[in-house]
Amino acid sequence: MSKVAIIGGGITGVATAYELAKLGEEVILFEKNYFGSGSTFRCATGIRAQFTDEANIRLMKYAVERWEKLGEELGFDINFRQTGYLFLATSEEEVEAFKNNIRLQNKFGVPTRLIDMDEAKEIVPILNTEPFLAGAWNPRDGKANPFKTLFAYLFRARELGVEAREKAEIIGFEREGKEITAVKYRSNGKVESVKVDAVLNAANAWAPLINEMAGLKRELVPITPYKHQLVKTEPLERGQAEPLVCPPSWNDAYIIQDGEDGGIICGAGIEHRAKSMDDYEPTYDFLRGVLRYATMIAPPLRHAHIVRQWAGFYAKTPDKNPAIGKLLDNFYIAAGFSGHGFMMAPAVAQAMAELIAKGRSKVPIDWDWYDPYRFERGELRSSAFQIG
Amino acid sequence: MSEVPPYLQRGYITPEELFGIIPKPSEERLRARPVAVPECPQEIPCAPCREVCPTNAISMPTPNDIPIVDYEKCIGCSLCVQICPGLAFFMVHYVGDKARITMPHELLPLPEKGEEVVLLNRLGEPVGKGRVLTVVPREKTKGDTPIITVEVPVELAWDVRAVKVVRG
Amino acid sequence: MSDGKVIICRCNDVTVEEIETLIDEGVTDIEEIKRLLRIGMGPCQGRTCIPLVISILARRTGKKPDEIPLPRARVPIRPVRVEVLVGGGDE
Amino acid sequence: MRLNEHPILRFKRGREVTIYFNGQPLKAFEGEPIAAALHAAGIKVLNYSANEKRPRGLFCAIGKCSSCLMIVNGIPNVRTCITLVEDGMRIEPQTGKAKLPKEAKPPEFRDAKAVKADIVVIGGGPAGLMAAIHAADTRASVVLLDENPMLGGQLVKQTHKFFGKREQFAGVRGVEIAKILEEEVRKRKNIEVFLETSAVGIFQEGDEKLVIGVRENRELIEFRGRALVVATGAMERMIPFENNDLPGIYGAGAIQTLMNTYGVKPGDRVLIVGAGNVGLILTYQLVQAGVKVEAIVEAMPKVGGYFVHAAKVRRLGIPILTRHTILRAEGKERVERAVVAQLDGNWKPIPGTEKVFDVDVIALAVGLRPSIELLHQAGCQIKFVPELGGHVAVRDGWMETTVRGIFVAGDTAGIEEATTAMLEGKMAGIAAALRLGIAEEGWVKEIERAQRDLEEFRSGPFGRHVVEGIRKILAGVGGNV
Repeated sequence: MSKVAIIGGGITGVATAYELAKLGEEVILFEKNYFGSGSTFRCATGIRAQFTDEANIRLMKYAVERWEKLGEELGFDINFRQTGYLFLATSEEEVEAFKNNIRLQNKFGVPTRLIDMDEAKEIVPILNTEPFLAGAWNPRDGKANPFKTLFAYLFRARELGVEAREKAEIIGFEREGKEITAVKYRSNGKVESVKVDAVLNAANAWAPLINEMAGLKRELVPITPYKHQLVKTEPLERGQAEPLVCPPSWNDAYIIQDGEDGGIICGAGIEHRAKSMDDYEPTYDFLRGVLRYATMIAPPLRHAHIVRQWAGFYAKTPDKNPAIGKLLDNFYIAAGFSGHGFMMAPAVAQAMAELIAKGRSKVPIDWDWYDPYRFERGELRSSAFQIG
Repeated sequence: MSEVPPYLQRGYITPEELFGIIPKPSEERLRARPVAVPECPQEIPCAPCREVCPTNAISMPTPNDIPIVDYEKCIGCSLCVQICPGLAFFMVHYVGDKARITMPHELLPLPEKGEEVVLLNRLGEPVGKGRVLTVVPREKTKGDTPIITVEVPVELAWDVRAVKVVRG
Repeated sequence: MSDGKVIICRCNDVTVEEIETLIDEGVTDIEEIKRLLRIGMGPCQGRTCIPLVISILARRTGKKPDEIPLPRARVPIRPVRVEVLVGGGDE
Repeated sequence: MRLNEHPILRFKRGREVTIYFNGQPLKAFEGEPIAAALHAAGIKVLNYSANEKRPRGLFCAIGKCSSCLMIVNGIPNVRTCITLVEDGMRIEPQTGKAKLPKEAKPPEFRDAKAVKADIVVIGGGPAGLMAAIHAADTRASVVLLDENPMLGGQLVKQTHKFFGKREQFAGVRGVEIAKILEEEVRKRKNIEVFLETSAVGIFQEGDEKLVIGVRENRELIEFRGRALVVATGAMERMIPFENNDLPGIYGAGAIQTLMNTYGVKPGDRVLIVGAGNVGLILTYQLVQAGVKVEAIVEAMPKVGGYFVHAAKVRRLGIPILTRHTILRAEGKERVERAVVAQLDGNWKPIPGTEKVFDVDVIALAVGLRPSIELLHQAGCQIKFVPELGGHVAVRDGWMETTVRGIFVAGDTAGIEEATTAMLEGKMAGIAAALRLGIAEEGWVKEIERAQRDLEEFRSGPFGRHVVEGIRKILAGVGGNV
């Protein structure tokens, strides 16, 4: 048994802590603020296998299979619902592109299909069918409650012996050659140190700062925080816009009904480079811009009330694919999820835990694709299909 | 905090408590002409009575001090009764075996001159009946508060502080 | 409904017992309590319930109320109809 | 039940219109909110809650809680306490979460109306009005916005006369002070007033502050100013007790709104919880409106408000039960009874001391807390100071918050009195104009005068805790301490 330190109490860190503990490892988890406070609790809740490249499709297909059984496994209602993702095409060219994506997704067992607008309207009763020609529909995509999911992992991890610490901030490492030997952190104003056998950097947007503390260059894994915002309506009766509905050609705008209280969440690709690591200030242009799109997607939304607007980071890499793998002999990274950390977590956590504990994984993950050294080598992947 | 005075526990003050805090007008003074008696034992930031008094009979070094009336200077004009925001000023005048109590009355109906009304003590208990001698309606007062003067048995002079109009 | 419930959050019908149970289970960060019970996330935006949650939390954990940070107030600070924000109020 | 006679107030009602509740026609008057019209017709259950379908009625009456949501003309989640009646309106109670209509036309995207001024004052209560008046007197251009259909804030509901000194309107009724200040505002050509206008967010745009306003719930307005005065008042506290969400349980301010603004009786028999000034004044106002108050319960061992307010209600026969608390409300769809009990030295109810009051209204007057949401959202540093009513914005001696150019005044800065709110408003208005370089240096003297007046007002036992609270808030703040 070895001792693994995980840095970052978001979904990736907490889920990996659980997976490592399941494999019998000793785990200490550090979160500088409160659990989920970075990006997890700010996310739009969606989970999809509708990607446009093989690596992400296969990883997410596996993730969805884990999601389907996750609540049962963790013994906690995480409110995972397979309410689908519905992408909408506004031109013939887009319909063709959808068809190509669907073929690729089908090839790897993802049951996406092209649907007409009558069927789309049945699925989303408040949909405006007029501007759209067809939809790409995968009923196995879905959503889950990020708060409950994180806590489900956390509670089980603690039962399995994980020491999960909030308000504990990493301030440095002790390193010998290509190995990290100890982690230094500050908690309750006191600086402490713990000897470790391995370290996982799961700090997502903050990961470059952690890499730097480990003696690596900040730019080695270039992750840039982009401020993405959401607005949400008051709680509404379920069943009005359950799937994530997105016409990608409308600036990646989307709506999705919160699986918990039924409020409709609205997002769009109106993004701002974060001015600092605590730049969560919502912007007025987004508030108006996103609702302009949202009411074109679902005009009855005009009668709902907005109760909140918030921002979170897309921790973006240059190719919008995460960096997952080994950086030093015992220093690992799973970060830079570019908006997909929540949906990927069950698969990535398992893969990462198995890599750390056993050196290999059963998860169908393409390690080369996500190689954290690819940026340094200049081998960017095709951009992961990203919305919002 | 120091001990809570009983009047703050109950919400009303007894004459004994009141005259432990302010002096009581002499019998002679009470018979001479109406005299203003404030039932304002607590230091609150309030000063209109002092500001309105035409004879400077009310001493109150700062608005947070309690009003002390110089009964000799008081001419019984009732302006303090009319202006007091706390409705805490009353005038008392002994006339024979009766006492005339002047008090604010901000409720409907306003009694009429000569009307017999139920007399209420500081707990709102009926303690007898009395006749209304004068009524100054809201429009005619200097303080936007209607005031009335009722005649009560002299032994109730320090009990009656409100009236109830009962009609039909 | 006269069933003896003590309601802290009217928007989501959260009772004092539910909050105390969660605190006793070890969830003591107001941000976490808020998200797990959805307190303060309804149409009143936490105006009524958050001060109550802070006092329950303080009592239950021995923290001082000033050690419990107030969850961030968000735009819009009162619910606004979508069509108003878009700009076309008249249908 | 509508009030027609009142010893102090005269109710001016608008044109009579007809509204439909569940298809049944009801009489209403233009200018009154839906919930007030329904109350006048005896309808108190306005919806059934989102999850548990518990009956709910009016609670805050100022659009801040979620207790009065109804379906109006087919549109769900309408706050009926602030939405005015219109002839022919169809109103239905909402049960659980609402469904949007299936079809609608997409709204047109339009630019918002833009309004610019040197200083934007948010809130037209005593603090905001004084801020606007004084800022205008320094020659600043001022925009004043308020959510309500009339200026004056809580003053318009106050039938009692104010304390303090004559030059601070002592001896004048709240309703009258509101009229005087409104007249002063209307006289000044450099003050532009926007009523029924909510400020819903503040964004920094370069040197300017953008205040997002919503007028009459239907029009977006962008207010831009170089300085802001936030005087958004306070909100009522709630307390936990069994069935504390039953219709018929109101915040004290809600009853004042119903009764004194719209001339609608809240019910017939009332229990008041809290013997602070708000509870005592409300009790007296209920009696003035001809409503029977059964008792006032107060958990503390003494009356918290001014003794003279207590004496006023005691001599009308209303008991004040100190060291008592409410245990529960009872009733099927609305309050039918209230059960209270005596408290021991550790604030625990003493078994066997329960008393039952047959009441249809329970009024909660258990304190106020500053409405700081806008300031918090705008990024002002917030601190918990119990002496000031809870969370307040950190500010300096000239009422400027930690965000340069955002000033605060009145209850928003700390729960106190209308008199102090007016003085703070005056300071904030002048200080904002000084900050912008509009006011001349001579105006500093006026700020200093207001500071002296405040000091004098707060020098008694009632002001002591406020002074202590302000000391805490000023600690560590630079600038004009």
